[in-house]
Amino acid sequence: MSTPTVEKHSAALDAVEAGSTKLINVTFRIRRFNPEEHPDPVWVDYQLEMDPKERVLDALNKIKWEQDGTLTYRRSCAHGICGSDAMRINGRNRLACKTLIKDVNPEKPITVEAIKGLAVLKDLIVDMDPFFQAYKDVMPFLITSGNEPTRERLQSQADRERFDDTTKCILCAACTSSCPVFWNDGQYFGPAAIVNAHRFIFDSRDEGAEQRLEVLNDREGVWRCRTTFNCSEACPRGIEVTKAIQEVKRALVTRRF
Amino acid sequence: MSIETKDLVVPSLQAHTGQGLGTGNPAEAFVVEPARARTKKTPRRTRTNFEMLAWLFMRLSGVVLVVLVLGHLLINLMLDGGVSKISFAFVAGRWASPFWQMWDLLMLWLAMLHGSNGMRTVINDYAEKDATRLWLKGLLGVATVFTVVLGTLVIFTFDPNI
Amino acid sequence: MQIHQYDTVIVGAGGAGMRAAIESTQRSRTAVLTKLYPTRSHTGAAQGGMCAALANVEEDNWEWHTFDTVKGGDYLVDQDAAEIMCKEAIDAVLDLEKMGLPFSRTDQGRIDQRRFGGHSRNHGEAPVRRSCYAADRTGHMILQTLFQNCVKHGVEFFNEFYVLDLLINEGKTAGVVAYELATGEIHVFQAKAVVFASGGTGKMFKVTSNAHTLTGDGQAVALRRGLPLEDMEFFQFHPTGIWRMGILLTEGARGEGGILRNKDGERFMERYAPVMKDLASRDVCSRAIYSEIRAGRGCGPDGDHVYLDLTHLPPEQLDAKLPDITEFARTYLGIEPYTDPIPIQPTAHYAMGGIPTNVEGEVLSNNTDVVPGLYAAGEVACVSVHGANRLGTNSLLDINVFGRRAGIAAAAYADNHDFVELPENPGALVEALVEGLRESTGTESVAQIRKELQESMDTNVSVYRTGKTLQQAVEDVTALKERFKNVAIQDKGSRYNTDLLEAIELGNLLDLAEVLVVSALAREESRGGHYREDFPTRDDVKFMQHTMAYREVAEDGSTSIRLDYKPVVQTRYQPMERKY
Amino acid sequence: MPAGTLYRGREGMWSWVAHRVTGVLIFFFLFAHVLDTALVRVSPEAYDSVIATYKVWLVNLMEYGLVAAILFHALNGLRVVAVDFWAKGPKYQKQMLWTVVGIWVVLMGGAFYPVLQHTLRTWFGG
Ligand SMILES: Cc1cc2nc3c(=O)[nH]c(=O)nc-3n(C[C@H](O)[C@H](O)[C@H](O)COP(=O)(O)OP(=O)(O)OC[C@H]3O[C@@H](n4cnc5c(N)ncnc54)[C@H](O)[C@@H]3O)c2cc1C
Ligand code: HEM
Ligand code: SF4
Ligand code: F3S
Ligand code: FES
Repeated sequence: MSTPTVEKHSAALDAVEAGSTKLINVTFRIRRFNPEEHPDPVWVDYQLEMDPKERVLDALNKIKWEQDGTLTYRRSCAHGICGSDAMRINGRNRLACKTLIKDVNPEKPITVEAIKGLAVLKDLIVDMDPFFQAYKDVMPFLITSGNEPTRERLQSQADRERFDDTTKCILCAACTSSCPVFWNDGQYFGPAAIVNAHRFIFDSRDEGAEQRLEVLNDREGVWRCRTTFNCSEACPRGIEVTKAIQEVKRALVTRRF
Repeated sequence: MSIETKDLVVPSLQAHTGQGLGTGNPAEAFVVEPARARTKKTPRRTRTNFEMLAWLFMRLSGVVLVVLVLGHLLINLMLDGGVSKISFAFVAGRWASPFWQMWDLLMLWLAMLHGSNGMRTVINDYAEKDATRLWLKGLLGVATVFTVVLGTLVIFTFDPNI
Repeated sequence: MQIHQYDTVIVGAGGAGMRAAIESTQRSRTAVLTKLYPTRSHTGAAQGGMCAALANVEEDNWEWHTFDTVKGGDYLVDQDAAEIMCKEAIDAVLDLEKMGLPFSRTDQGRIDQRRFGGHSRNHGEAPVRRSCYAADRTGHMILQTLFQNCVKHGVEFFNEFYVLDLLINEGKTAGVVAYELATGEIHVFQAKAVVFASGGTGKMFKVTSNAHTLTGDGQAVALRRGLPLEDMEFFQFHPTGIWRMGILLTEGARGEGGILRNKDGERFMERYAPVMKDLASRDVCSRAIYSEIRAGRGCGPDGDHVYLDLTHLPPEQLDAKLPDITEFARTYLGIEPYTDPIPIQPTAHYAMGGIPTNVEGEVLSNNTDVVPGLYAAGEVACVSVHGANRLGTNSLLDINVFGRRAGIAAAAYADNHDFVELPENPGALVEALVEGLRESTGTESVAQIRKELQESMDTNVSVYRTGKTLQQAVEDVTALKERFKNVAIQDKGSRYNTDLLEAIELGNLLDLAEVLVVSALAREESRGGHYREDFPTRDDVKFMQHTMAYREVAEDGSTSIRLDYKPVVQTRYQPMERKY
Repeated sequence: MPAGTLYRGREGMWSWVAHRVTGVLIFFFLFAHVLDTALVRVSPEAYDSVIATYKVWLVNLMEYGLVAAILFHALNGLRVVAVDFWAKGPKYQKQMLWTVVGIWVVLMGGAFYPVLQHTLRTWFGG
């Protein structure tokens, strides 16, 4: 077993290990907003030296720590699993911690602004309450009836696979705040809420699908979606959001799930 | 929206002193707020399938319209010299046949309903105030009924010998 | 300043906090204060799994699990607590399943289980499949499922509230003081019972798997209020963090068959742990990796890392079982784990120590007495089920078992007791802290001090320690603490002032780093996660006991750390030499 | 307030924008078209005189635009239906969009002469 197998080094691995430390000059153009100071948002440019393989979040940290401590944003895990730092980078929703500088064209100023459709409270921080309200409104928890079994409920691998994609959601709101319908109508449930409804509607153990579908049959429910696919493009977890929405729509039409 | 973006780009290290505007706590007064945010009271269940039926209708009518509209365009605008041939006589000739009468009638109804339901969506999206939305939809409704009724009357009461 | 009243207040909405909240909300009026939106908690980063002797795929029982836990913890584990945890593990997993957690399944539709480091059959004979998992997103699923159930039970959350002080009046818990991030307002929460569940302290290290927000606030608050911290010198370094970044690659990767290799391609773990090989416990693997690096067998131009090799595993298996970590390698390193080995190095991961509690989650104020109404659970606490080294998967277990217990116990306590009067001027300490920083005209920068702290900790207090490096660390931390007094912040506003909070968090890290290094310096032996090159063997005669560190304030206001020791509870298992 | 940057949506978003714009355009045209056709109830002369404006080159050109709009709306509408009802639809939405654009270009090329023949003839004889 202990025969060497790691001779085959790819160029990619070599490049990583060589640890190129060639720094480049980048400009970050950040849309700042602090109502304690000024009633309007302003764009502020920051110049810094970065390794292009670093994350946009690293750049924001560098700005905050070395240039301007007042820059404000949310972050926690720094590797794309907590969902804190969805923001609009070069015009598209992404997680700052999952976006490498080299992938967003550092030749030109990189624009960073808050996600759209939720009230901006300060700099890149938005009010998440309406977002979580929509989530809560789809009853995102297992609904069952009858006595609990003593052991686990059985579920075949195929049944488990049915809703695997939508269990990955980290509630980052990148999808909902990329949706053109949501920008104009914040009462629309939005893709994230539908994704989380999908996660339960198609769970073989759940018995609340009817109720949830009824909720989404609402005027601001799933019929509001215009299949613009921005949500699917934006999802940092690679969830096929639009597909999930279509499945919910079809389940509503056919009442089969 | 009127201010030039460029003018407000300020060099880093300058603007933000954190001192505030000196008006107590102005924070509440200014937020970049979207219209119509969801609140705890938002879900007003409609409990009807109206939206679903409208959605289905859009798709069904769309598919049927492909045949009707494209057929219509083909005949009226492309075949036989295109638009130059169209005249009262041409219309009279067409509507002499119940087939073309039905064709145009169906097309009228489907297209109008499809179109006005589509417009309803557009209004729902862009009209932010409840009152505006109500007015626009009212207007849309009147226009739709008027058009459909007028069109239907025209097709049925058409008199080639006027 | 606002004053609120709740029967039970829970600090933290990670796995432990929310598990407690689900229980206590059903029994008492509960508020959960959390500095992050609940789903942002770092429990969501956990990948590998949660062990329980379900015996769904092969023979197993909770007694073997207990043995592995005790042995994994290098016999510093309180065995009564470990027994409870391993016994209740089975129900803990089943409870989660009933709450809706989407576990990966076996062919028969049962919860699937896989191998994990240090978990063995029949007292160390061979690796056993004990870890229940949901691909490599177990923590994510636990966090989501618990949050979903909190929504179901209508748990009251106060999001983005930083708890900065604990109120104790006449020896009894009176409440907590919190800072509201959105407004800068200070809130006093009067409570009959308080549960601390505020997570770990990994950010005192540079290369760490921990989130930016894991700054040990709970531990620091307790310490400042005169409570002891137990076993803080034991910090776990996970063998497989992405090189230089520290992002974790789960042990489940090795559970699925992944192999550690040095620059010659050798599976070096065979030399260090002939039976368990790559699945030896974490401290053993981390030391082995550094031994290889020191012996010049590290990979890369600087020879400062080794490889986690998954290339022999079928791509379908990687996609099904390890989708997230393979994506991390692609995103952050730009390499393809199907064909390339992944450069890794040990990464600071988990604090075994914390606020001492008994098995009901009650916080101890010394070796024997509890603080009435005060509870702790999760990584912030030290029960101690992890001893000197936590086994993989046992933390997700810990937060569920002891989170639940603490929630029930706290609600029961609240039911039987009255509010304790608030001390006079309850917000004073926090106000002074906040105002002091806001008004400071100092010259030191938070980021600079934090960077130096992290660098010193990485060089001096890592996997290998000696008296000399620890002494150096003590000096560094003391100097940094002194400089911290002169720190200034740029943001003076009250709305979302994260600049201010980062400074407060750094203060917490400094306090805890001091406890850690002082405790480590005094422990002149090697045990589990604490390895002293100058004392390379375990010394059961002198050190088979828990460290209890107290912060003492001298009359002139200066502080120091006083160490005491607490005996280990041993029931069934006598200490043996630890071999894997 | 300085505007935020435009959201850089991709194919899906822009095709929806186009679908919406064309839909609204067609709706207004249809409205007008029913009104003008209603003139057949008034008198043949009134009708013919209005129809004559359709034969002005500029209007004829706009007709070509209308055909373009309807064709795009119709084809993309079919794509939307496919996205909705075909399980693999969302996955192939981009390919379907490019197919729609392809067919549209071909058809518009094909319709160039037939639709504009009136204008072309008045301009170039024939
Ligand atoms: C990358 C990674 C992978 C892991 N994988 C595994 C694994 O596979 N198996 C396993 O068993 N264990 C694993 N662990 C360990 C385990 O996940 C953690 O120890 C455990 O999740 C800690 O849970 P917790 O509830 O105590 O804290 P956390 O989940 O960290 O939550 C802390 C909570 O406290 C709140 N908080 C903190 N400070 C304050 C304050 N001052 N005021 C108010 N609220 C505050 C935060 O907002 C947060 O809600 C892993 C850890 C990491 C880092
Ligand atoms: C020719 C065949 C047609 C097809 C296949 C078709 C198809 C569709 C479909 C599927 C939709 C729904 C889009 C969605 O829900 O996102 C739609 C929307 C719409 N259609 Fe049509 N349609 C056709 C003709 C027409 C006509 C003739 C009109 C004008 C009267 C029209 C006006 C509209 C409008 C205004 C919308 C709403 C657009 C929006 O909400 O973005 N369509 N069409
Ligand atoms: S579906 Fe994707 S984009 Fe939307 S909230 Fe969930 S993880 Fe974020
Ligand atoms: S972006 Fe919006 S319109 Fe539908 S496909 Fe996604 S929810
Ligand atoms: S910081 Fe957690 S997702 Fe980016």
